[in-house]
Amino acid sequence: MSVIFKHSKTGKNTVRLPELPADIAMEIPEMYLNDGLDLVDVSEVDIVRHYTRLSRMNFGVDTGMYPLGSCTMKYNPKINEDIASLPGFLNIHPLCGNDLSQGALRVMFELNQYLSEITGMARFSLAPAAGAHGELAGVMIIKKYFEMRGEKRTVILIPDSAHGTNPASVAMCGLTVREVPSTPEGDVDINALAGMLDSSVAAMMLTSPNTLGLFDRNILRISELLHKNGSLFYGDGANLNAVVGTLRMSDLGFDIIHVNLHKTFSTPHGGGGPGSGPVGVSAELEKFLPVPLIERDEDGYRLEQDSPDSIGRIHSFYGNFLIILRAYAYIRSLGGEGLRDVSRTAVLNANYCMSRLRDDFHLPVKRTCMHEFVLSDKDLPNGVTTNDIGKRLLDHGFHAPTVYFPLLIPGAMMIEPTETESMENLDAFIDVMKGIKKEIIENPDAVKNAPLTTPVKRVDAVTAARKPVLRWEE
Amino acid sequence: MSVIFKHSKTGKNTVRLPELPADIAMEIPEMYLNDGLDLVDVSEVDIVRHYTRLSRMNFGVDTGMYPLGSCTMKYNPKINEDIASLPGFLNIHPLCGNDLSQGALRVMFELNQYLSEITGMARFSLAPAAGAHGELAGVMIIKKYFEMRGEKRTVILIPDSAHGTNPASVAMCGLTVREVPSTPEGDVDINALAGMLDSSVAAMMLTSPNTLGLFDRNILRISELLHKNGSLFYGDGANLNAVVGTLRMSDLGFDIIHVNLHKTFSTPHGGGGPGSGPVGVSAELEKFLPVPLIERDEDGYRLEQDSPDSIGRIHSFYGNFLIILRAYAYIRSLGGEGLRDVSRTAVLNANYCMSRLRDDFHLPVKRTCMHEFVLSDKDLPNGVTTNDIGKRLLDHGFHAPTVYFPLLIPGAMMIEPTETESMENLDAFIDVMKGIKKEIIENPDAVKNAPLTTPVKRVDAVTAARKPVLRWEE
Amino acid sequence: MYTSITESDKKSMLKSIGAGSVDELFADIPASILLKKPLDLPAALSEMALFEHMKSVERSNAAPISLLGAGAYRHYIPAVVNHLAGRSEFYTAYTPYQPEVSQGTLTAIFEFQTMMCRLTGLDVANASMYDGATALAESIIMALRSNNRKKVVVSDAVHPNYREVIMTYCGAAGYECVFVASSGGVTAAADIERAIDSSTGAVAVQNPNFFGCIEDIAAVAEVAHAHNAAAIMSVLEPHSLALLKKPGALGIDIVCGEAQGFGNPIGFGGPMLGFIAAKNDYMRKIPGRLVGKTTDDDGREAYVLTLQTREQHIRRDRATSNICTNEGLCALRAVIYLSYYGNKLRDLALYNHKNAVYVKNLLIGKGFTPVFTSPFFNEFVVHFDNMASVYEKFRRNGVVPGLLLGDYYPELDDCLLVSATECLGTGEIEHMMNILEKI
Amino acid sequence: MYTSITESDKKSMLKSIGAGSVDELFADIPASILLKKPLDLPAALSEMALFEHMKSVERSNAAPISLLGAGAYRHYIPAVVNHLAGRSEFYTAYTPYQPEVSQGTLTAIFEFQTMMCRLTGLDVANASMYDGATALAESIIMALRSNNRKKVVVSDAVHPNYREVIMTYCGAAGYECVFVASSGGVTAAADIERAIDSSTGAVAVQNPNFFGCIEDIAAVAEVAHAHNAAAIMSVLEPHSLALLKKPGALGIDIVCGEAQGFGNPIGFGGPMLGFIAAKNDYMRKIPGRLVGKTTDDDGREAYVLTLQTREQHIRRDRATSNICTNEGLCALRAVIYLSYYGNKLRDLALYNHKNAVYVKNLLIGKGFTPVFTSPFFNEFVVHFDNMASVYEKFRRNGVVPGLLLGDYYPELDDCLLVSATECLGTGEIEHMMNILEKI
Ligand SMILES: Cc1ncc(COP(=O)(O)O)c(C=O)c1O
Ligand SMILES: Cc1ncc(COP(=O)(O)O)c(C=O)c1O
Repeated sequence: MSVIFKHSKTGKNTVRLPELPADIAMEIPEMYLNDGLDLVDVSEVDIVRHYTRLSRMNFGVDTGMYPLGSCTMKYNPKINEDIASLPGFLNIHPLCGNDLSQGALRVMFELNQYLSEITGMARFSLAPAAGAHGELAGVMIIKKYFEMRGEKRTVILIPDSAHGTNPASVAMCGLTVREVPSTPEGDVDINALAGMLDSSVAAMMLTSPNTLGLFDRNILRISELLHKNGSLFYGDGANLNAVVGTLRMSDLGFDIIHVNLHKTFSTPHGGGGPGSGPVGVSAELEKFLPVPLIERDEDGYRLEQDSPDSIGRIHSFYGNFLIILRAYAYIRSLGGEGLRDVSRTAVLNANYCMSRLRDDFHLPVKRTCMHEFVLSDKDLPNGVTTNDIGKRLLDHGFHAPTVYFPLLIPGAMMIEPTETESMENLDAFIDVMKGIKKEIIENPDAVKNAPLTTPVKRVDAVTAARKPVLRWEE
Repeated sequence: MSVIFKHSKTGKNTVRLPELPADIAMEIPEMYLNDGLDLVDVSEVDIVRHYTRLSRMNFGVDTGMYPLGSCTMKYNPKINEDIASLPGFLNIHPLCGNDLSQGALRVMFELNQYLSEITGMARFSLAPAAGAHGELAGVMIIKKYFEMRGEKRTVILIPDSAHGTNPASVAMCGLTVREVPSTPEGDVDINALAGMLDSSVAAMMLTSPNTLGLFDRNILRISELLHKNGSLFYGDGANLNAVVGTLRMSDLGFDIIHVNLHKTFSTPHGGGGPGSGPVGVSAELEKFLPVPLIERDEDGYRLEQDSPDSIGRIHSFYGNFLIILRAYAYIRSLGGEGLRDVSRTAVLNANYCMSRLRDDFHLPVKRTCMHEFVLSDKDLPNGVTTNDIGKRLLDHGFHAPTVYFPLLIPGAMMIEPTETESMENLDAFIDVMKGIKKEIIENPDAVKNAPLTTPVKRVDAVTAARKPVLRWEE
Repeated sequence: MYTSITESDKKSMLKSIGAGSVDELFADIPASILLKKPLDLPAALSEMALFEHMKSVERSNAAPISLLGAGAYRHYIPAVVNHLAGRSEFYTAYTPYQPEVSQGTLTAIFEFQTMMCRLTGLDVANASMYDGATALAESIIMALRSNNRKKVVVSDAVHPNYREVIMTYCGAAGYECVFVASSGGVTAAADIERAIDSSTGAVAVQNPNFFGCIEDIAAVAEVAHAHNAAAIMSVLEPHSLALLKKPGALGIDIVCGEAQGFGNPIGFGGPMLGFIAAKNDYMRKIPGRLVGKTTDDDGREAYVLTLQTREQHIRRDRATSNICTNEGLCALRAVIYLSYYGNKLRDLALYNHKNAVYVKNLLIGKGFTPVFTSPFFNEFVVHFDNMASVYEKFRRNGVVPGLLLGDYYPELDDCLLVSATECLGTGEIEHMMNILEKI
Repeated sequence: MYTSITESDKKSMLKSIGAGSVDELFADIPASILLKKPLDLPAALSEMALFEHMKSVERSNAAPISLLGAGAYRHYIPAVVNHLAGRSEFYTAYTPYQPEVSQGTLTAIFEFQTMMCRLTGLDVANASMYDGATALAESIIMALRSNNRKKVVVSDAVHPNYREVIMTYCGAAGYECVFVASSGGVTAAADIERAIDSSTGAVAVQNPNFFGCIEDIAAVAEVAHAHNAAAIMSVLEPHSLALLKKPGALGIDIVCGEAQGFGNPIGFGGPMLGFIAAKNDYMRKIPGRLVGKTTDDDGREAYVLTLQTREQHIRRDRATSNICTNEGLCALRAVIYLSYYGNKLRDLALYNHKNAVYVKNLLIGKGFTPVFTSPFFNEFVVHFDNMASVYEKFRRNGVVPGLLLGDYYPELDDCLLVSATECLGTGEIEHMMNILEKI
């Protein structure tokens, strides 16, 4: 049975509804009312079996190593799930007033402080519901900053290695993206950059470490060039896991950053969200942060809506509180030393895997990596591709790396083991990768036809896009 | 990786322990202390992955239909799990005193009343932790009853179809089991029974409906014979699901019964427990019930330890409270009508399956069944056995029936669909059974080599018993 | 604490790497910026101490009886929702990029899309948006991009926070928002029409609107279409969809909003569950993920992310939106919730309405006056002289009786927006009435 | 409510059966006893109403600060335990009769057996018993059956409830229990020896005993063995095993008891987690399920229920016990718990001991006197004149400071058995001391 609708039959649903306190007349005129629904009619047992079965068709961090580069698929501590299930957090209404929500406000206020301590940024807004949302807020701040200064700057520079959300966020603000090339060693081409800087450049967005898993060796120089040009420097902090506790993003010269709580701070990714992407700024830019802010005074914590230069509101309420809460708990369980250990172990694990796989697969940039590294399918025999390798990994109980990203490395395989994998797991992964390499040479079809042991075989995405079927029809 | 021990390596466990309030000296002399443990040294991630993986090697009611006869593997409502996770129930200490545990005592008191209403027995003890424990208490009551009357009766009659716990419970009380034969139609052989009754017979234990899934047509006569003989009549209520809300066990003449909350009242079986097997008695036998009892007066509910004729205490505390709680919630969610619907649907489902399978498999007793029915492997071609059929069912996502029980039907397959299976599921099960029948004829090896799609193939139980390895050794 | 590389592991790993120490791995970072001491954060806690700490923080939130709605609704969450969405294969997965090991998430999202289409009467629904406000903002942008116009006309009976968010988004994107005053608690089509000009590409209303009143959305659609503008309806209390006529059938082009009420807790306002459903014309313009039905190599039914050329990771600065991570797990919760109630969701919606009517009548009995006469779903506005003091009285007695509207609409001073769902029990209602007794 | 046979299903099913109505299916039951009207039970509740009801019942339990132990111990349960034991494949499975689809349960039980062997220093451990009391009763019966004797000598420092249970069991089975008075809080080997005669087949003590004191179990084993009797040790606070020498190494033949403290809630005293571990000699005599290691048809490691000829379903009246359903899920919780702490369980045990010492010293500071001088693990007995009134004072202030012993041991009137685990926090201890302040 594929979808829940297939279990549907009139009369199967025997759910009992609560009873009304009295006989009450309906007050909505007939003309507004529908005459019944066409959702589904199934039993509770059907539901439990169906979604249990679906869950078992999924791969998650709890089922195995998930080296999906740029996504930081680390272990999500169970205690944080329990904390986020406490009724006093689940049921608190965002409009109940400051006095009744001191606990929630405290969590948000303190997490904001922790993020400042961790990144060096003066202040954060926790409103962004994901990384891209944080970027959008960041670009809005950039735009507003120059508007207020009366400068007409409409260009945002973005390296060719950037994540797609960077240019997309810029476009949503009506600004223009200009792409900065990288050197063969994976740094920003600093000469090209220098040549692009003029009075139209509002800012540059840079992911640090970048999406090749490398720390840009010219980063302080880049920051200098930008600031000299009167431009702002935006840091995409999605890869913070590599440097958390080891350095502060502010020390790299960033004026604005966002961080992904659903990566570095271990909140589960939920099969696509919810996440949380706080945006943090330097002291000079604080006044532009989205409203509301959270303030503390003798009476306790309060929401502050009044911020005349703010870019405005960007969320129905205050952001993804229950995700924020998990990140808060995570930081409290690790402390400063623990966070430093995160980045050091993440970097150690990645370099270990790289050192053991570089002879088997093409390593486009041969440098010490940070928390992740990129291999490619260049020079593989028998027409085997990155996609094939990813699929074959699934057969062995590993998730695939991020594939074909970053775009500047053709056939990229971006591998991020994270710090929560043990050496045994890394070795198992490495052995499987080496085994696949052997298969590519000796029995390429085994790789090209993979996966064979997954709940479904290779899925036809082409037909799906060509003749889209986007909802179930009986 | 098979067992958690395989993940063990010195130093992997990084659990942080709480901190002591002060520097406190140890007061136990060295001579008593060990010098370290040899349990295991693994990380939290190891644990989560290992037990998640193990869970996925299990079949449960939530993964599919579980027609395991005599076990009543019905759906276990999720809300009852939530109720049994409320901290006020989880954390209440059994010795905290009546005034502080009124909620728990109320649940036990009221469930006792509900069970009385449902079965007609005057009173229950909820102390037995499982059905067999209830039986044991029941047999102790029988023994004590005759001791107090000064009668020396040492024989307990048990039909040949009985569950193994019945004779075993009798033996634990130092009494003697005598087996009563059944007629070919599955009733107790009433003539044989009459011939066995003498002054040594303390009681007869009868499962009703019996383990063939049949309602004994002579049951009132049996009860009459026993009582005329001065013997007691014990009802094994493990199969109450067939008649709950439809009749009262007391009306069958039983003086003592036990019921399995983990069957009829839907508490999950936990992969082997915990269960709960309350023992209920007629008014005359109340005074023998195990202590403590729960009483109610103007001050509320209280535990009563004082009961001079009681058989005594049978549990460290008061029984499996958290299971009792789930059964209580189940009864409150169904009410009288709902419980009646349980038995009627359970019986309908069983008869439907029987009607559709009787032409494909040997049906030893051809009568309307109750909540379950028994097929056998008699006359199957190509040497295929009941065991093979059970294994083949696993390949199709169904649990096997209870096999080779009851003992009086060679090659028995005892099928209990329960009321929570939909007609679609019953039909799917029937289709698979019919398909297996076809395979038995056309391709018997497919059945004999089954299962093929399960986490492991057929398991070698013979070697396990011959050379027992009962703990892990590196 | 969640790492498990032992000291001996570290040694052999460094050896394989060819590095003498972990510090060496950070050699690309200028020494000047490497932190010299650990971050100044509270000391690490044991799990037990952490849980105690968090429970004490939790307790500093109050747990009042709440009649607050206004975009975040308290509905009973059936036990199956937590149990099933709590299966870790669901919540520890990433976005389903590898369909062969993500059929669970993909199938569930496909079902969610289907159910949202069925509830709205529209053709395409996406896999979720951040929340109702950004769903509205992105719907407006989608509509304006589609017909290449610059202006959206929006009812002022749209949630004030939502209006702020669309101003933020439209402002940044260079679009103009024109607000139309409601009258008598609803938005007159004629008033909308007056605000429309040739540059208007979209009209947006909320239904039930911020006051809980039911709008005449058929008339709104008609007037929008008369000017070749898209008709957008935002819905914040999704249970209303189960009782009212399908907006798609009434001519609405885009229904967007908030589906938190379907099986998701309020959680201080987040995560929420934004969604967009639209007519087929928008299929290639809709923001966010879409799951499509297809087959695998063996020809078996399978699901996959599709039409990805709309999205940022392919289209970059020409994508339909920048959204990447969305609210997938909330959508999963919603689809389990919707399966649980199924077609009985209408009965539940009716229960909500009647419970609200019941509370309203009791309040009228206590001297409150209803402010609007238009029909409402499960939320309504009442007036009381010197409302602020009654409000404080309620709060002191553990009840938040609703939302004071004076801050949002000065003309609605002394007015209270009251929401009653199935969760508002008779005991709670009695308690409220007893408080009023003493006034 | 949990059925889903529709009216039309029913019709076609009855047709297939050849019956005219469901009533016909009950034709074998004498009409006289078929119930004519539904049972008189409270009306069925919706899930929401049920949950509200149960929460109100829950709230009528108090949630005091508790220093009660005495066989049921409050230990912090790491989050992983609930999450993993809450996987429904575990808890909705039956006893693992079909090993091919039960490797999860089987492997976990095998691990549990292993860990219990490692903690006790013994060879064989079973898959669980109902609770500590019945585990002791069945251990005694196992020992007496093995050496064909009739009498067991038991320390009176065994938990009073346990002593009652073994009397019930032994009485029914025809065995005799002789109790030996402890002195100074411990059981002297000489006193035990005096109670032994030629019919004595077993000696049983509890360690740490009911007073929390550590017994000299090596001496107990020696004296038992000198008379060819089995030495049985019951342990109720299983964390003590992590700190003290392995009883198996000290000569104990059978260790049985209660492992609830390993990851299981107190739950008003049930379900508990009884266990029995014993020397190899008892392998074929031990009650309950055993899981053994073997291979499948492909030669892969696999686990299976084994030595089933001991059990009731094969041996019937000659089985080693009547136990069938046990406490499997509690054993699963225990093994997850033990994996979580691993070898650090010793540190946790030490923490327990020290916290208890800390509390004891504070109480001494407040004028309480320790009753025994023997070393204790995490439970101890203190005396205070007119203890009852102090006790009431504590209770009125939300603290149950322990168990009054007068009811159980008249000579220990005004004595209190106090247990302190890692869960007793400094805040709680302070609160207690503040209460004493005011006495
Ligand atoms: C480098 C980078 N930037 C931005 C994002 C966008 O974050 P989100 O998916 O939370 O919107 C991601 C995540 O995929 C990323 O890897
Ligand atoms: C008929 C019958 N009697 C007794 C029992 C024993 O119940 P329990 O396993 O709860 O001890 C069972 C369960 O297997 C049974 O089916």
